[in-house]
Amino acid sequence: MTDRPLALDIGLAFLVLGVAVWTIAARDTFAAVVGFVAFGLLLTLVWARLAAPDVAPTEAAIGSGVTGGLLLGASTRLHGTQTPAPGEKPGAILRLAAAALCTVVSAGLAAIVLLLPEPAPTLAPQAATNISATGLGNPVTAVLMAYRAIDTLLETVVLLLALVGVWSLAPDRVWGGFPGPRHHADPDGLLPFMAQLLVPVGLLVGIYIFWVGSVAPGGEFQGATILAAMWVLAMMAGLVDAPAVSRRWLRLLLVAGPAVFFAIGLAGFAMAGAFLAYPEAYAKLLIVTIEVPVTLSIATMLALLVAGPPERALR
Amino acid sequence: MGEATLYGLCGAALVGLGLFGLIVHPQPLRKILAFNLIGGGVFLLFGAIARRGAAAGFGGDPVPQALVITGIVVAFSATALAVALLLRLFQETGQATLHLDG
Amino acid sequence: MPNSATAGGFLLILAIVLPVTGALLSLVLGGRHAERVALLVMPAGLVVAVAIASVVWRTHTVLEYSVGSWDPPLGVAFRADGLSVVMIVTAALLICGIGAFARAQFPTPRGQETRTSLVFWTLLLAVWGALNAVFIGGDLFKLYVALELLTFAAVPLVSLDGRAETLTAALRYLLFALFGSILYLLGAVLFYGAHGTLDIVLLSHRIHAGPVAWAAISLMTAGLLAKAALYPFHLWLPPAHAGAPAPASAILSGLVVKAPFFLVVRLWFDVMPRVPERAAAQMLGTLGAAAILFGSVVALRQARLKLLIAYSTVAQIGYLFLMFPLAVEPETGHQWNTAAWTGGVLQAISHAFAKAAMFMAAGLIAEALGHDRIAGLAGIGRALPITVFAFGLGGLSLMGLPPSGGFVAKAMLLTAAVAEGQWWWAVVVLTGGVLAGGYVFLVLARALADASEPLTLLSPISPSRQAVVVALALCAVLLGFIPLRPSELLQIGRPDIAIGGPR
Amino acid sequence: MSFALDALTILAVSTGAFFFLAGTVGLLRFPDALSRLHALTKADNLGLGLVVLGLLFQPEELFAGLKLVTVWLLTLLAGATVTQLIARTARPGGAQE
Repeated sequence: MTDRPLALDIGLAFLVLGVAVWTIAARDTFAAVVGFVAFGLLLTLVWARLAAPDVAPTEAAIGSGVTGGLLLGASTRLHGTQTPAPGEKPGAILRLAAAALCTVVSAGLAAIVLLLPEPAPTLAPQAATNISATGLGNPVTAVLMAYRAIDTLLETVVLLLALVGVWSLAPDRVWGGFPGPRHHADPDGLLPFMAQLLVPVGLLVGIYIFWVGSVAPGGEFQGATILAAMWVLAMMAGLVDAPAVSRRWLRLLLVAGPAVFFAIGLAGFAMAGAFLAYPEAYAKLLIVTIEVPVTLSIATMLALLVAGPPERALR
Repeated sequence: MGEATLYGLCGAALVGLGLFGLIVHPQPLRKILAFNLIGGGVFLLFGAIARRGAAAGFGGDPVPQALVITGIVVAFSATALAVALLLRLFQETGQATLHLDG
Repeated sequence: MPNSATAGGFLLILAIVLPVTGALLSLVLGGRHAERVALLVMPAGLVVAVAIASVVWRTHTVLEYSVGSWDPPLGVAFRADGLSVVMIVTAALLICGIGAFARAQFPTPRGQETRTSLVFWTLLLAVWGALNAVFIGGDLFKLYVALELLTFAAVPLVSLDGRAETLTAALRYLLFALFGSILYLLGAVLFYGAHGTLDIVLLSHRIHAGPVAWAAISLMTAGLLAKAALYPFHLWLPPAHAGAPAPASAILSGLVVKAPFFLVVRLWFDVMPRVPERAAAQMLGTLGAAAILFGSVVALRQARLKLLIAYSTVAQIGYLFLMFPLAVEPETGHQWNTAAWTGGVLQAISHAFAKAAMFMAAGLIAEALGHDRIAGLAGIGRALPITVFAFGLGGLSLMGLPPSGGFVAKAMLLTAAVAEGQWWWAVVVLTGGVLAGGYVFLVLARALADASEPLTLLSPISPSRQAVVVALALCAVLLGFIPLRPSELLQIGRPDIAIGGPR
Repeated sequence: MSFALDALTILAVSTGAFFFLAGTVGLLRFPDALSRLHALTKADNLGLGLVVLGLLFQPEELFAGLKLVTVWLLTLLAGATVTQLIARTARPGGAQE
């Protein structure tokens, strides 16, 4: 580690803070969301500077990309409601008190950052010595799929529950129906043509990013986001309709990832004597066997989370 | 001061900024945005801690880095659920406010 | 070797895997199968819970299991101590009761899937899995994921009926919960930065009093208090718990708010057992006292039955936090008063049973009358005597009258307060009991009054559903028969300094 | 030789950066969504192209160069598609055709 941060780092840090201030201070909600997307992209650069090449694409794809898209869509639909009613606006005293509180929190955290012990405690050596048992080359993937696989497993369930929560908001009369409005392909338009061109390429890129994750930066979350983005694009360009939420294949696709994860985890009791343990000889094979359906499930969940609750009834 | 400390301080400032937004903005969408800013700050802090733990030939401690990936995905699910609730509320009432009598 | 108790470890894994895979299966099969899956998983889950309890009781040691044979700090461990066991069994019993009760409310017509029943049965199982994950989690980040699991399973239950006011309540609840979890995560991050581990046992050995530890634990506690709706973070709770359908209210008020409380206990008693914490404990107690007084007074002024019960939850949560100042020994600032500790935990479980029974009783009354205005309850005592009886039994626990779990819990808190000369907490406990008596009496007096005109019930209420409500209320009463002394089971897995209690 | 290459790189990357700057200013200053998109895509496609071109002058393995060009082509394609999408949403009448 260098002793002094580069000018680049200092500039980047100030840029991140500036965009964050913009996101909070902007009067117009749409402008604030645009600021947030920029914030996410700048954070991506920060992750690269922090030697976290696996986090950077996740931040770009999910933290900035999908989240940003979701918020942009929401701010457009909520247009006109975003000026607070007179009674809602906090008074000057509350604002001052809030500012004081938040300054204290930030200052305290900053002091703690400076107080953190030297040399820093780390699990990197342990992660390195054990990585051969997982057959993987990327330590972050080893953490996600082996050392702390239970987190990743429960996280896929978290995503699924969020989707169930979103679906639960559908009016009863359209339950089982299709999410979002139906987009129709404009036969003379450029969009369907471009989308037809981009979607297969994007799918390929998504699969590549997922596949490379076992040895190099990349992995199921980053790959799945790209797959999801392609699906959303195809829906918005009118190439395909969103699937009705009562479809059995859709439900199967959604739970396939966590289900296979659970199944192989339980098989670990028989194969290696513990839940989510892999016998060394088959570790990589088993991990990939889990990752493929998990990637597909996550991609489906992400795409459907963006699509929203059912709005059109089954005919 | 290394870049880890620098970005750690940056994360600390982001947490405060987001907290401020969460308190003073009455509109739910702005609150959701502010929550994401706090999240960004927390993850950045964790990333700085990971960078400090660079060892064994890794540029950073892989455990926190992996946890940040999990955290980003969880934060996204939270945002998606909150946005869906907000849009449904808007559909139902024509308003997007947390005021109970609104 | 971490996995010496593989059979026991298998049970711990099952406690999470069974409900969660059940939820997945409910979602895939859909329709009528969602309910069937839930009804199959319930008894199985109860058996697992009891099995875990018996293993822990028999061996008198903490059941520990490292997932994937990766030991902490690199891996994640599950641990079940006496406290976990008590909570797991409570959750299993309550979920089974609530499930049996909810069958009539969330039916599925043949050949057609309905939104509410699919969502309810799926999320009921998901809540259960998340609760178990919280109760046996041994790793701070794993617990964060479990908390989020719980949030995402609980929030949609609030807005199940899709009315604007419940949507507002759900959104508010979600925003509070997210605020809470991000603060919790921030604290966990600081712990990792200082000590290089997220495992609770390893942390407790490495931790020492200092700015980092204080900042981390303050942030985590603040976040958890927001989730537990302790005064002044209670704003979101009454509309959410009162607006949800009755079985969902029972889950939320009985179980879900106990999870963040449980984690506060974990943090203060397991992560930082050797760090003096007197001032902090007094502060938690003060907030608890404020919650008791505020919640009870506001409950007295409610016009709607479900809102009254919800505000009573705000008050009863306050009692839980009295255990912090009382369990900490005043002279040294170190723990331990085991009576206060047992009292606090007992309050958590007896309130769970009592409140679930009361919310479901209120649900039955609202179903029968078509409203839940307290002023219009006259005559219901004659029409639904069993339901009103169950409501009264639950009320005993809230007031702290014998025989009830609430009585034993509050008596133990009182004993501790008197023994340590902290009489002001005793005053709060007694005042809260009187106020609870006030609002329970308010409801019972109305319900038992004669109606001016004969009451016509909108829909008949099946005896079996009333029986479930009485059974849960009786659980709260039965807890009143356990001996009035520190529980041996709860001491399993307590750090050594706890043994022996107050000197 | 290497000096000439470095000079070319600096020239191309700086010009690219200038286009990015111009595009961003356009994004912030133009009045409506369509002209903002116009400013952004024109400048960014060209800007990124110039940056990639500049980096190609730095001799590395062939594969790295190919990757860079692929990244540029992908960005062009994705940018063009998404611009169409946004333009359609921004048009009066919106997405529901």
